[in-house]
Amino acid sequence: MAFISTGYDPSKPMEGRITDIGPRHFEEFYPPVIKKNKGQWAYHEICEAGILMHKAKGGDEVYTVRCGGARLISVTLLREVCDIADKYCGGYVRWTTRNNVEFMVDTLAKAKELKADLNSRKFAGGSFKFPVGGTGAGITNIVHTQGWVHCHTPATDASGTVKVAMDELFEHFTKMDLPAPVRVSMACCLNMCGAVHCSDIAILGYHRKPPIIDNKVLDNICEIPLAVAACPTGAIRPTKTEHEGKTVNTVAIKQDRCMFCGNCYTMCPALPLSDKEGDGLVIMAGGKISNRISRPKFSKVVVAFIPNEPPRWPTLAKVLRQIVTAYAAEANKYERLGDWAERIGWERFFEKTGLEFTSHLIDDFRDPAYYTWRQTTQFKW
Amino acid sequence: MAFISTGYDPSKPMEGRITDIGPRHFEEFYPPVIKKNKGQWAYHEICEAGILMHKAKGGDEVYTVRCGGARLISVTLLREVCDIADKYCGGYVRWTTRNNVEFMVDTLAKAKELKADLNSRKFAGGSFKFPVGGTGAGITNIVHTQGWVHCHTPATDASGTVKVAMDELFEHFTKMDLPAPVRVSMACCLNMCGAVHCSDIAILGYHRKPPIIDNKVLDNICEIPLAVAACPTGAIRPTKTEHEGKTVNTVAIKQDRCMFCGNCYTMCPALPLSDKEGDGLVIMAGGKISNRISRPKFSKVVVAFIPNEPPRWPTLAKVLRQIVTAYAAEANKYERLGDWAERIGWERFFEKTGLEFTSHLIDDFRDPAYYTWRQTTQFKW
Amino acid sequence: MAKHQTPLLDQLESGPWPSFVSDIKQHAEFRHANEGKVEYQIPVDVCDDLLGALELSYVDGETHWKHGGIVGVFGYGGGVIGRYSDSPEKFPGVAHFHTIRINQPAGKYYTTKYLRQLADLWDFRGSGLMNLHGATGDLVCLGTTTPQLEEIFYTLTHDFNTDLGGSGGNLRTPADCLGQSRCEFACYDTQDLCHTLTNDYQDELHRPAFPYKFKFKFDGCPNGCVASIARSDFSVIGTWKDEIKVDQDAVKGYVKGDFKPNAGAHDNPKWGKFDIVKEVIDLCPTKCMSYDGALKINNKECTRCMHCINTMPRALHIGDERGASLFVGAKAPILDGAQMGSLLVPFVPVESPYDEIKEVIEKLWDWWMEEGKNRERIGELIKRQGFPKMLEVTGIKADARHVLEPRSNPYIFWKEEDVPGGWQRDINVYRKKHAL
Amino acid sequence: MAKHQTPLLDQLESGPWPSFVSDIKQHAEFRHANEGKVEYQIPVDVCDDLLGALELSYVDGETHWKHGGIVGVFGYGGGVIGRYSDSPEKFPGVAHFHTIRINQPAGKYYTTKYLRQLADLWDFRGSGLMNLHGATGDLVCLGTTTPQLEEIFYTLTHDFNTDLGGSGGNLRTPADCLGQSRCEFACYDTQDLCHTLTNDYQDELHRPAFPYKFKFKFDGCPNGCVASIARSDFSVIGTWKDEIKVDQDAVKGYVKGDFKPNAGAHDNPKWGKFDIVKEVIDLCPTKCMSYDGALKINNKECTRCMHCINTMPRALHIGDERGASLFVGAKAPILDGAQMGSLLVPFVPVESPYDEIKEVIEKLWDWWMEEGKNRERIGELIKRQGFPKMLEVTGIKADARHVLEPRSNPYIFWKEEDVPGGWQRDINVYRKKHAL
Ligand code: SRM
Ligand code: SRM
Ligand code: SRM
Ligand code: SRM
Ligand code: SF4
Ligand code: SF4
Ligand code: SF4
Ligand code: SF4
Ligand code: SF4
Ligand code: SF4
Ligand code: SF4
Ligand code: SF4
Repeated sequence: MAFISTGYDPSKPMEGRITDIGPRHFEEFYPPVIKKNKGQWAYHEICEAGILMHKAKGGDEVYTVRCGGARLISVTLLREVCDIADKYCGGYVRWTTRNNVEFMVDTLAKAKELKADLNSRKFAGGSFKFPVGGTGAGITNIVHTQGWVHCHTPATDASGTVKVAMDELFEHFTKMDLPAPVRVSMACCLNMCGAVHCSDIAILGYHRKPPIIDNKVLDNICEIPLAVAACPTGAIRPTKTEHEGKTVNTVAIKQDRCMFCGNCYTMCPALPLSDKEGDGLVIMAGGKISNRISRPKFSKVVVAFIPNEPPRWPTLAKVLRQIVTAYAAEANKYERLGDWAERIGWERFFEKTGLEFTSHLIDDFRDPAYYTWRQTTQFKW
Repeated sequence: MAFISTGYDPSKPMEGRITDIGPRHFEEFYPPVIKKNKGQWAYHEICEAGILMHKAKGGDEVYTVRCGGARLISVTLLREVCDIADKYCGGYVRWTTRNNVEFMVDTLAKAKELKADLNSRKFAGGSFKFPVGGTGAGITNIVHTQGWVHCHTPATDASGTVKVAMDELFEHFTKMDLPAPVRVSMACCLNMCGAVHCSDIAILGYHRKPPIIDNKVLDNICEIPLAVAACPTGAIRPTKTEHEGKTVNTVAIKQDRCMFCGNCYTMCPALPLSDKEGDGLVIMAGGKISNRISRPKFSKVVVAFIPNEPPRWPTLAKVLRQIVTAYAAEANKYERLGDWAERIGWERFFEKTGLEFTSHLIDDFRDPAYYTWRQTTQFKW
Repeated sequence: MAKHQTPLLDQLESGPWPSFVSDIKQHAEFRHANEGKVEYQIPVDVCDDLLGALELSYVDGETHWKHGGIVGVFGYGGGVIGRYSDSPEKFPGVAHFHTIRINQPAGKYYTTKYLRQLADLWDFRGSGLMNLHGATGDLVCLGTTTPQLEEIFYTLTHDFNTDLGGSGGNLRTPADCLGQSRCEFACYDTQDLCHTLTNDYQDELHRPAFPYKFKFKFDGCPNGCVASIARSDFSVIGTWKDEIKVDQDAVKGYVKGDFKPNAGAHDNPKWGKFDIVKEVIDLCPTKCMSYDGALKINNKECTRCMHCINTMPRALHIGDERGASLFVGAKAPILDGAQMGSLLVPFVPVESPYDEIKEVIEKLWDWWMEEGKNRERIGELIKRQGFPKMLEVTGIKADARHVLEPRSNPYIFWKEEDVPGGWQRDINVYRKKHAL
Repeated sequence: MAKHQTPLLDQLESGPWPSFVSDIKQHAEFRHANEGKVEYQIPVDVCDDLLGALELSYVDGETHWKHGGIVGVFGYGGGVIGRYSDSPEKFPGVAHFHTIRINQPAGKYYTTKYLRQLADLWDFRGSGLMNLHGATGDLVCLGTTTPQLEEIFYTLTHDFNTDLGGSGGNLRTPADCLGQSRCEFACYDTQDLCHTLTNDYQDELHRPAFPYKFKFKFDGCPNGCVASIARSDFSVIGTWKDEIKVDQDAVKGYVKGDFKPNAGAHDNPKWGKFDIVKEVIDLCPTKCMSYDGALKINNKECTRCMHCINTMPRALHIGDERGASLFVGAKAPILDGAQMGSLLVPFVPVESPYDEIKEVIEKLWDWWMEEGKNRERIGELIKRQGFPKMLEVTGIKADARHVLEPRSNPYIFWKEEDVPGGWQRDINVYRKKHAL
């Protein structure tokens, strides 16, 4: 494994350096039909699950075949995508904002052929490589994060929980049988890189043990004032302690004021939180982003804790099923999950989904908590 | 003016003392028809503005004639109420929770006669003594507070502003011509003894100058830690200053953090706020208490400031008129003022009422402020 | 001739609404005339001086009352608000001008006999000016001097069988809507509950033992005629659990126009003929009603908002399984923002001696007295320590009815005992798996 | 034979959804086979060791990655996330496992040529594992070692004409919905705006000068396909000012059943035949539509929620006077609670060179750089200093559209210059009128 240089010389980093050029210009990558008709689209139609048709004012049509996949993808699989795009799409392909792959062709027949081809490709382990779907009133790919694959703060794995969730909900990926789209998101810690705070259903990794204080190293590797300032609840204060006979600077944590956000750990590696028994999942529901009919809204916590049960997180799968089944049966056409819950009342949501309401679901964080309690006689028995 | 004693002897305060007996028992005061039919009422009807009929399951009827009045009442007027009640009502009378007087009789004819009698009585100055009305979808009496008549913290007068407001809105007291009840409340300072925080329309006295610090006396009459703790914005800190050559304990106020709540003055008489030019009125609107159709809700600030213009506060009268006129013209039947504003959107409320929207109306107090901003593309041009 | 010129106040005599200025002037004259030869115990010109002081405030745009002093009757910590003029030389009649809060009877019914007694007393020992009623509910007597306080108290208790109301860090004078006494919507006896609790908690009402004020208010139904959900730390609002009772004939009567909708509360011709679909079915917030000649209500989905009952009181009646919901924490905006009461107990039967309700009250008080800071209302304590804490101290199980919506932040304060393995962990064990 | 046994991960190979485990395994084999004779610059068994490390996390229930180290390319403050294993002796292939964020092209369209180039580079100098795409929008390359960073950067900039994305206290990689490129709802050219601002602000993107991260996202219409209102400090969402364009013939087509409602997004037979009243008119949030053979829209009352247009895309079209609304402050829950973007500019035309939009951005940045605390997002600054402050610094006039509702507390922070006579008062003057 000899080091092969591009010619970059660390002693003269500025020599021939190119910087601040930004991304490639998008037009280089537009398929011809897109370039030609940009801004001139008249309407669209979902021909069948996973196949969209867009009609241009001038009459052109483009058929998009959308397929799902893990967002964590090898270049082997990426090359296979390229092979398919070369074969069917003149060498063009795109990704959606939810990590699906879109292949564009010019007739419905080609689209159907492509769909069949995509659906026929499987991994050695038996799963689909490129399942077609993810359009319309169904469940599309899960926006997610790194988890145990690449991050230092997760309370669970991302790729694994997403795989489990999509296996469980797969029928709704390939069909459009729900009242409205159900957007599922996943984030492996409270930093919420998956932005699960506005999703129909959100899977969130959560710690439940306060940080361990690594007094041995804290003084050396931690800017104590930053760690103190990082705590949203003011649970941390600077202090001194004895460590191996020496007085060292460290921090003290008022454990019962900690809500396990991990923000102190972000600032200070000497305050790890993760713990096999403490960590697990929070399930949130009822958020949305679109402004269609109702305003965007935040997801709400509907299950306070599910333990980590790798590799197949059966409780997670069960809970997702409960929520989606009740929603599918009861909501009105066009009604997003959160709008449904608000229409019937959250007391009914828990009844219909069979989820248990516990005191953990009652907000007790700062002033806005008040607004989530019930200041009316209006409720259902 | 010789002191006449009841026999109470200050040197033996416990002698013959009677305490903790509470109020008189309500049954002593029930008119016979009320006592007889309590819990057995079948339905009611508003025969005409100011006259209610309640029908008992057994067939009895009671007609209630309701009349308004200043809440600040002399015993001369009280005796006149008694005379009327003796004449028409067998010596019984009641007050409503909004300070109206209710006379109960047993036939509609008597009720009408009584109504005519009440409406005929006038003060020397020309105003009605006992105007009949205040029922149904109109404007009833204004719940209010002490103002300059009896309190040390007001930013305006209560009785005067209420008189002005009721004069302006009088037609809606004697008629039931609005879409729904409009409840107007008044409080002369932020302590809001009038509980104006949930009213269709609220008139609120408000200061706009930070307290003056009376260094001469502060140290003697003020418990400094209490004054410091009283400030919701943390604007006050203890300090020392020179006063007439002596170092005295006092407080310092960060004036740009003060929002003039007067809570420090409540704790410390050496921190007065009132000021002729600084003080005036805030107008709030859209609150309600009943659970009918919509939930109870808080009033919102719709006019940030109206100067004190005693004795007749013409700007106040004008603003009230603007709000009520727009509401009367535009709201649906049964629709409370706040429900109307929410249905059409607050941007429309300002357009329809002709009130100006200013940055003062945008919440900037603590975390919940965020929830009042607009996190949606949904708005009207 | 009036003692003080009041050109500004005089302008408040015109206009239709009863003029407090005219009333005070008439009473000032009455005092001077003194036809009943009353031996006034406070200055005869108290009303004149009040008008004078008020006129001065109208000129200055500022109050002329000093910060309240601590005055009261022996053994009580409330019921009297001390008040002094800041310009006593100009207005000696109101140099002292204290208020006495008299506990009103529940429901605010009176006999003229009682009122005349009060009037006589207040003429004799006070200004003759009152508020009927104070915003909390009391009979408020405005303006007397310190030496009169014990005398008035003596007369009230000995001759009128009546006690003072509350002020200070006490239970405040409870108040109620008229309820079953004259209202078909009342789900329980508000007067009896109000009176009983007032008497059971006399000690709390008169002797400050609380961090701050505490108010009870009792509404017979969700219409909220005493505004309890906005104005009382502990609010009891009538409700029912079973079905709304429907008289289909009377429904038809409304549809035909025999009866005026909403009992005739709307007399504006622009509303036209009653339309049951537009005015009732479509406005039902839960959309649980339908009409096809007969009215149907899916009571399971009804949230008992009262709209349909209010609109057709002859046809629709509250259910039979009656009781109340309990709300906690309403208050005005000082210090931490206004609150409405938050639902703590969705349903409680309301039956004398009201032990179930008292148990909740007393648990709340224990908690608040233990944990509440000086001048912290219970609503603020709930905010500070969290709603789940209130459930814990009252022993009430969390219920989805407690919230409008579940929390949208996942910041859950787990407790150590909830988490397997506890919180005390050894960094060396951790580091064995996870090198730094 | 696999280097590490992964019995737990193996269970993630079954089930229909594409298995990342199968994919990594297939790529691990591909690397070992190395048919292309690539001179791998990082360990050949990087994928095996990743699976091994991940399996260990599945066993331990804890991550095995250390807190990130500061690595990067010269002169840039972002674009690379350092990552090290906490068990490097067990998994030397992933001892270093840094991430490179490559700025994706706007709209995320690619040629296979470009992707193959990338694949080759990442095989050669990295693990061959990627995220398409990162949650912010980048092309994320997972897993390489420190010495490779400059080499990769060199190839990207010299051979691929491509730059890194953002990380750290920078502008982060902007992202957009596909917009006009393939969507009839787009109100402006999201790709052009995204690309232009990305390039105009290269310095902000690469060199940390901000208190914390700052994200741009561009949605072509209120449907929000790139979730900008939830996930970007500065969110641009397309809208229009004039009327929705109605093709009445096409409306009739929908009513007759010629066209599938919502472009066929619902294929559940339980929904039955399209009912324009139930599915469109009644669901319009402002109730500004009616249908009586022809469709009428009271556009003045429409809030452009997109529902009717989404439901009948052949018949209804966005207006012609197009532009965007600007929202500020969206962020995830750390530190102070999640926020969505709050409306700052109701309407701005969106035309190259986008000076009006840039002016707003730059004023916001100036304010935030001046006043923002370390790690304070702009949304938190707005909360801390108040929305009116943001209006002040951007010179935007308050508008009722800025709020859902006016404030319900009257706690207005008046400024001294607003109040006649100012704030400096003399206690002696005051005391002359008001004795203590
Ligand atoms: C391809 C993509 C944009 C892109 O730049 O990549 C896209 C494309 C379209 N969206 Fe979207 N949306 C895309 C992400 C989103 C998101 C973002 C997200 O989920 O993170 C949202 C907001 C979701 C939310 O509210 O939580 C989104 C909310 C919508 C809506 C509103 C749906 C609703 O009922 O609230 C529409 C309108 C509709 O479906 O009729 C819409 C409509 C559309 C249309 C019909 C627009 C058009 O005319 O072409 C496109 C096909 C819809 C379909 O797949 O059924 N798109 N769309 C994204 C595909 C994601 C995927 O792979 O599944
Ligand atoms: C007498 C009084 C109770 C008392 O114990 O003194 C009372 C009496 C009645 N109220 Fe009330 N309400 C009384 C204060 C209130 C209050 C409290 C307040 O305003 O401070 C409210 C809450 C107001 C709010 O929501 O802000 C109140 C909200 C209602 C409602 C709900 C109205 C709504 O549209 O939201 C009804 C139902 C109705 O009007 O049909 C109602 C209905 C009634 C009925 C019809 C009950 C009955 O069957 O007798 C009574 C006659 C109503 C009328 O005057 O039109 N009462 N009512 C109070 C009269 C005050 C006054 O002098 O004007
Ligand atoms: C007399 C009365 C106003 C009236 O004109 O009716 C009144 C008068 C005063 N109130 Fe009040 N409050 C009165 C009902 C209320 C109400 C309404 C209610 O009880 O339904 C409220 C709002 C509800 C609540 O309790 O929050 C109310 C909220 C306040 C507050 C704010 C408390 C808070 O936590 O936000 C204060 C300030 C304080 O306690 O320091 C206050 C303080 C005061 C003081 C004692 C002034 C002070 O700062 O010391 C006032 C004495 C005025 C005087 O000289 O007569 N008063 N006060 C009311 C009592 C009459 C009665 O007993 O019937
Ligand atoms: C890679 C990525 C997740 C992913 O798997 O896609 C990611 C990964 C990390 N994020 Fe993130 N964030 C990523 C998108 C997001 C998003 C979503 C978005 O941008 O749309 C969010 C929510 C939106 C927002 O910005 O608020 C997000 C909110 C955070 C936060 C919380 C920030 C906050 O103000 O609340 C942190 C914590 C921090 O900054 O200290 C964070 C921190 C991190 C760090 C750097 C961990 C840390 O504490 O230092 C993660 C490095 C993981 C790793 O080793 O690879 N990441 N992060 C995403 C970036 C990929 C890309 O460039 O395309
Ligand atoms: S959500 Fe947390 S654990 Fe997951 S990638 Fe983001 S920072 Fe890391
Ligand atoms: S995890 Fe969060 S709440 Fe707990 S101590 Fe650290 S910063 Fe504070
Ligand atoms: S509202 Fe303020 S000024 Fe008015 S009576 Fe109450 S405490 Fe006094
Ligand atoms: S008036 Fe209120 S905000 Fe101002 S200093 Fe006093 S307590 Fe603080
Ligand atoms: S609250 Fe209900 S029960 Fe009490 S008076 Fe009002 S309508 Fe009647
Ligand atoms: S009480 Fe309200 S919710 Fe119940 S049926 Fe009547 S209108 Fe509907
Ligand atoms: S946000 Fe609007 S313009 Fe952009 S892709 Fe989605 S529907 Fe089209
Ligand atoms: S865009 Fe929305 S608000 Fe406007 S007419 Fe259509 S459905 Fe109604």
